[in-house]
Amino acid sequence: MSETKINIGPIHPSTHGVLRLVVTVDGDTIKEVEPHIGFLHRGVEKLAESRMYMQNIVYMEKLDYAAPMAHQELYVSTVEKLLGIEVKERAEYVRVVLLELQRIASHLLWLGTMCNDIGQMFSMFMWTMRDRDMILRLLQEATGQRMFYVNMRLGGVNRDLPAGFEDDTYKVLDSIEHSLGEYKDFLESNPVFMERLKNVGVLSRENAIRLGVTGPVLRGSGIDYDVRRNSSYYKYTKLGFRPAVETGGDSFARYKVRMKEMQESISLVRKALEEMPKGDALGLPIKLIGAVPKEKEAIVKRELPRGEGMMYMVADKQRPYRLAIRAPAFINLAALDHISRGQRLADLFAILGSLDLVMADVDK
Amino acid sequence: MPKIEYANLDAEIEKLHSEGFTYLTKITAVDYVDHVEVLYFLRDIEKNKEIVVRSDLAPNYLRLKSIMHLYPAADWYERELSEMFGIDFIGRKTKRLLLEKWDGKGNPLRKSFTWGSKYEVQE
Amino acid sequence: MIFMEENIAENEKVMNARKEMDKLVADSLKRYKLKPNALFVKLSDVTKHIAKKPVDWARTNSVWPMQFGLACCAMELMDFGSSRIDAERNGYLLFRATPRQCDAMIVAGWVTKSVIPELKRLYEQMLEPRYVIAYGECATSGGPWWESYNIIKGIDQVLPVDVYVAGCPPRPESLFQALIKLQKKIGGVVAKD
Amino acid sequence: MLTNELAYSKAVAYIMSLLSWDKLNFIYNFVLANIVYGVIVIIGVMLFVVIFGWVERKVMAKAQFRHGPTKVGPYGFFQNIADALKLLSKENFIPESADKYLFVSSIVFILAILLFSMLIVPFSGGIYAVDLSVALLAIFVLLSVLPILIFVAGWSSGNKFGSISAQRSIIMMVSYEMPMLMVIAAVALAAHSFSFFSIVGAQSNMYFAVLMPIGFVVFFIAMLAELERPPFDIREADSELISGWLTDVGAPFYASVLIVDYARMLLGSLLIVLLFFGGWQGPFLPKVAWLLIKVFIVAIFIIVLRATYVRMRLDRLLRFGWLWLLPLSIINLIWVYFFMVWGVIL
Repeated sequence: MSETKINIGPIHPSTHGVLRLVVTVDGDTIKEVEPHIGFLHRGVEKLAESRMYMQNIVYMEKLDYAAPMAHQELYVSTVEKLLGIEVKERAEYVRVVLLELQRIASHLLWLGTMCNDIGQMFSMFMWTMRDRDMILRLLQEATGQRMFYVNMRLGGVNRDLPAGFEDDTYKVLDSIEHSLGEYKDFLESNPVFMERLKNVGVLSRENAIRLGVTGPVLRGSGIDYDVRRNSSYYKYTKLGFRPAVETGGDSFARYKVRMKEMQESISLVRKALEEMPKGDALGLPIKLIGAVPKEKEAIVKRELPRGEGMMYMVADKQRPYRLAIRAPAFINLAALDHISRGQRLADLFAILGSLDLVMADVDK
Repeated sequence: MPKIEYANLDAEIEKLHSEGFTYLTKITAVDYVDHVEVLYFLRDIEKNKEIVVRSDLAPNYLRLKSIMHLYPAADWYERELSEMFGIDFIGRKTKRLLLEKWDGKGNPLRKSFTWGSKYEVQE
Repeated sequence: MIFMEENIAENEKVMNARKEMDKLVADSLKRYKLKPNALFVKLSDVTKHIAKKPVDWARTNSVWPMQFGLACCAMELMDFGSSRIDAERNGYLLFRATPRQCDAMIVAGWVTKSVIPELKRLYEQMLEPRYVIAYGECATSGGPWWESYNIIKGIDQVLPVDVYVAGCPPRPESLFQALIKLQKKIGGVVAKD
Repeated sequence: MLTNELAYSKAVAYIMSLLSWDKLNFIYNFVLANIVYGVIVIIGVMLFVVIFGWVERKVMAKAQFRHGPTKVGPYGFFQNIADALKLLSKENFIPESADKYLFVSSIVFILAILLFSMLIVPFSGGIYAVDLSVALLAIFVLLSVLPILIFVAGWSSGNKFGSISAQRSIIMMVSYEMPMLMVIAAVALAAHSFSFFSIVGAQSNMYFAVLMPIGFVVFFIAMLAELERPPFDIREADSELISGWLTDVGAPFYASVLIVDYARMLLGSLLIVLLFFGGWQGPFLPKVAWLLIKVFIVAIFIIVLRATYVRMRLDRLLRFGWLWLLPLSIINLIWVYFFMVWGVIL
């Protein structure tokens, strides 16, 4: 049969950000997918080497712009480990609340855009963006900004949670929990939606480990690995966190993992708000000069919404000598070629949606 | 984890792979002007154990054996390192540049790469 | 202080004089409206003159933005299209995918050197009355990456830009205001084309 | 010299014999009546296109918790007119790699065929252009020509995505045409003829939708695929093929495609109402009002479907068409035959 090369261009309605996929297609089945990346490459690691420690927060947030809070917190905890600063008791709970809210917002964004990619499910995109907007307004109430918060300080947060924050959060969480239930019934009773996701883009257990994928893609293939429990930072285990694991390995399993994670995050935020101790959660103000690193290097791992993020930082006098960032979307995209072999062309976007990629994360 | 000699780096990785460290998290390199240090972050998913394999490379002889046959995940990491650091990996099939049409010459993450930034660290 | 007051009074006198002069010129122009020399008027000019008002009305009231979300501003672009700040109220039909049927190209995100050829090609593919909105600091002047080796500092080095929107990322409401300003510009209220 | 004068006079005599007075009178009546009716239909279709466009955007917006166009005209009513006028005023563009004449003519033909098929469909007892005894067949001959024209337009647009979507339009046509025609056969069997008037007349005591529920469902789904409404808009699959055969269609042509889109929806809902909901029969209101109310209800139902359903994949549609729609339509045919034999209907 004639093999044609289709170039799904960098600007395409369903490749989020800038990603060119050169797909060699035999009839309707995909032979090979070759992602071309680098359209958003701006050399974050090189820029970080010429900035003071706390000047780099702005860069770190723009790595994964669907969940800026997570990357910023990952960077700040690396610097804390380097300078040997302890995080305050209440600040840990405040960070858990803000991180989990950001995870729900990021998963809602994923749900909306994936439904939009699969078919004309435009209304699903609108509903989820409406819910995500509620959370963004909550985070704005807590930190003062909609997307790029820059509110993490060494050892704590720059501003404690405002007065009426608890009951606002409870209201928003109740409405999101209610709408999540609606989305679940609405989508899973919809046979056309199920056809587009069931056993499409299957990733077996061994391949998932060999290909090194992370996050919901890994847990969707049956591997029970979640940084929040395995390296138990910020008392997640005390808050009763249980990772969501599915054994299906196809796009539907990844969808179910993320829906469960949203449910898990909602209960985490509620419990964290209840058990939050009194006391002060403020971190050190941003002081550029005079930071004396205690250790030579620091490796910190966190569970970002898209997977496991890791930062390896080597200390210099005032600046990071070298900052290596492990971006989850980078390796998930590398696995796209293996997953989508033999699938149909129309399913390529269901797989791409279920991998939940953010291109700024991939290009660094 | 003490530093491994450059010679028996591959044997060490094979040994670890057979021991169960089948998950590769990241391969990075750090350019200390007189030598370049390469780090392999390996992990055993079931027993939740981590290991960092390090070794030094002479700055003029930046060659490494590719471990794609053991860890297919290493494919993109090695291509990124070859563009950012100029380390070329032996035994790789695809040679295509990972970062699309990046017209800059040289390897950005080496300390020798300067692009006239105002904040440049003057050694 | 005295010196200051005299200056202010002086300025006002000059300003008033200038205003009167402008009014005089406007009145005279209105009376002797310059008629085009009717003999050699092409039919297309006539129809263009007749159709000017309805076409302007149509062009201002239906601006179809094109999807060009590159990076974090694309998130705010999505919020702009979603339910809270409903873009369709003002007629901005949501993001036709092909450049052929769109009017305004909203460049949202930092533009690297590798994206410039795509940016140019998509701009050329749009049909004639086309406009460009530089949304966010990265598109206006390179933003926080102004120093990176792979970034161009602002898309006005590549495309003619009509409206700039400041902010990193600017709120969706500011994109709404930018599009209203663009509509005024199309309708010729703010500045003639 | 002599011969041509003779020929000349013979030709004049022949022409004079053609234009005898009563023939002239007939031509005059036929042309005048139909031209006037045609103009009224075109104006009516344009009015419907504007109303449907506005209703669709408003209903879709309401389904998504937002307002839809509100600024242009009262409640955004003139938004569609502004869109169409703006599209017409943009630069006309035919891609250089396209086959110029084929590309332009196919888009114009699609619009022409749709407007032509409006003449065959009667609007109410009194208002109709021509009462064909085989009106139903004529309509579906025209409707099945459309995918072929879309194939020609997509293929001749010279764009890779256009040609892929053109192939899809032909593959898709195969799967839903057959069940639709079987259901029409059942309807004609129940009404003993193909003309709309007898079909509507036959539904006086029992709507066909009640008589053959299976046939109605199959016809509705097949009509959705014919109208390219989601969940079957595979030809213009936005996410995969950018917008299928519309990728290289310049702005002015896109205006005509918009008109075609809504005119087809009007035609589809009109057919569903005439064939299954007893066209213009209703107790108090005048005939045309009943027809319009039913058409609006069916159209709004089609629009709501667009807000809630995911697009079906091409091979799923083929399997669905062959394994489900076709057997069901055959069962429906047998079901109607039994009713005919037992003489229950009339």
